[in-house]
Amino acid sequence: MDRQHIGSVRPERLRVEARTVGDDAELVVPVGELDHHTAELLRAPLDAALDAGRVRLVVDCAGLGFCDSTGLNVLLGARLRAEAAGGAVHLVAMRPAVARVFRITGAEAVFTLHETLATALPDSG
Amino acid sequence: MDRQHIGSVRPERLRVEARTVGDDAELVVPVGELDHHTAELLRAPLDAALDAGRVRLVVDCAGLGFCDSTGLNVLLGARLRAEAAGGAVHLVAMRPAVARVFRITGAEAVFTLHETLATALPDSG
Amino acid sequence: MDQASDVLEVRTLALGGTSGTVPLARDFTRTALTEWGWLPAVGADRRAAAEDVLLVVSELVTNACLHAEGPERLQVVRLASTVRLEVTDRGAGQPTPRTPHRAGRPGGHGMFIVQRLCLDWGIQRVPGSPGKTVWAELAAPA
Amino acid sequence: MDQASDVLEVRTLALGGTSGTVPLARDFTRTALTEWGWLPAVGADRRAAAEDVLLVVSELVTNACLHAEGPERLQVVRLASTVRLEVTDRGAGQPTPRTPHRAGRPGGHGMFIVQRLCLDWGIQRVPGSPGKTVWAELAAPA
Ligand SMILES: Nc1ncnc2c1ncn2[C@@H]1O[C@H](COP(=O)(O)OP(=O)(O)O)[C@@H](O)[C@H]1O
Ligand SMILES: Nc1ncnc2c1ncn2[C@@H]1O[C@H](COP(=O)(O)OP(=O)(O)O)[C@@H](O)[C@H]1O
Repeated sequence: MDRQHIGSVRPERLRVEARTVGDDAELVVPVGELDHHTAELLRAPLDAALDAGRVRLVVDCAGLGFCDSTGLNVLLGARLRAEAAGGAVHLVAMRPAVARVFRITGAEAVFTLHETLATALPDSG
Repeated sequence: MDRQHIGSVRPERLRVEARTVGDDAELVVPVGELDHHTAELLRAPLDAALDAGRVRLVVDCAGLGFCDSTGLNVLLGARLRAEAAGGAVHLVAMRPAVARVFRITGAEAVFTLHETLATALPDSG
Repeated sequence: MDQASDVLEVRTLALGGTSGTVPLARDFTRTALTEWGWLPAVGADRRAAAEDVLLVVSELVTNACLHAEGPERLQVVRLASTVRLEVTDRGAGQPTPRTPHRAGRPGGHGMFIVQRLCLDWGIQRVPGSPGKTVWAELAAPA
Repeated sequence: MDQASDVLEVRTLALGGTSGTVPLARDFTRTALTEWGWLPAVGADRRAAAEDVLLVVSELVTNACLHAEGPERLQVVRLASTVRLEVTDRGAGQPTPRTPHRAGRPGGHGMFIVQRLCLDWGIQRVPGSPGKTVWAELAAPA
């Protein structure tokens, strides 16, 4: 047996999963509500991907039920870093309540929006 | 001032909202995860609607991220009561993970499935 | 809120000392909107009206956390054709929408959103006591 | 699990005494699947494979709550091409898929789902000690 892990869990209002796709893309999937109390859970994997040189950040928002300006700030921060490194932030399948925040602030203009994952992931996917 | 309400809240893994639509329909919207620990939160409004003679139960599943056999049992129980009273249970916009439970158990055959709310609500909506 | 007679109901949530105040404030407000028949919403416009209220609550309570030593109380006031949100905090200073608003950069979006979504907003202080109440009013769905 | 050498990792969650064990067990398993690269899933098939594991965990832990005086422990075992779930409970009796399975009626769906989604499942007992372990094994995504 290679590894042993005795663990515990704490339920969160936001869960975030992340995985590398191809050479330079990171798929990040936040599920739940993104706000002041959960923003770090999304910021950490985005920053880790950028630190590792993965500058195509694909955020699957299909499970994101809420996002306020704090969540927006996390994505805008990641976008500044990604673009400085020649990459971009792709937002996929936003629900209406979340899309509204991006629309009224004008932030939607600085992201690449997709309806489905298929167009957001790199071809090698 | 008519009413004063000093309150508190407890975060849940499932939130359920309900409202009457027209004469005999109830729109019920569960958001979150439906299982052993949250099933009563859905059963209560379904039973209350049936008790009040509203036998067209429209369950908007767009925000339902998880449902296991316990959740299925709640909906199957409501369906028996609704059909006995000449009504039905309409399930709207199920996500893939939830639709899968209904498909593998064969339960999908006893519900009326809809892609959007528009066709599920009564015309008066 | 010109006329006290407009007030149909006041709901009060104590926030001082609790953790996770921002989602708590949204949950509390969502429950109010549900009991007032705003939710579940039939139709996209009505749903957006409710979601706007939850978004403004989130912005005001977050600002109290970030800029004003924490929120003390949320009041959700039902008026004849509007809903009024009041967040009382313990801090000096006051919300000041940042100008210019820069869509592509982090920061300064909270009060921009409040201004965009609300009919009106403002600040109330009680002379001699610390802290303040930031209020915002949104239209009820037609 | 024919060969102990197949076992790549064992994760253990104590469940006795905690409340809300069913979602806890899913969260714990989801974290394991994430760290093993099953999640986030690229593509519908891979996502369904992960969701099946979470569904089976939910069914087994719920059965331990309903029929066996509560779950004591969940083990999630990573094997070369499968994942094995083991739920230890304190109760007598044993899971028995109800026959006939009736799609339209409440009850009897839990073990039907486990049978449908798993390569194999079974029960282990330690002679002389109460309770048992119900295990189920699912294929890893290709
Ligand atoms: N409750 C408050 N108390 C004191 N100052 C506040 C409060 N809310 C907002 N502010 C001030 O108004 C500014 C603008 O707020 P906002 O538009 O929400 O953007 P941000 O929080 O990103 O700075 C804040 O930077 C802060 O200086
Ligand atoms: N862990 C367990 N311990 C003892 N009996 C069990 C256990 N799990 C299931 N059973 C038995 O197997 C039956 C079938 O289980 P299941 O298919 O999950 O349906 P349900 O829980 O709806 O009865 C249960 O009614 C119960 O008698």
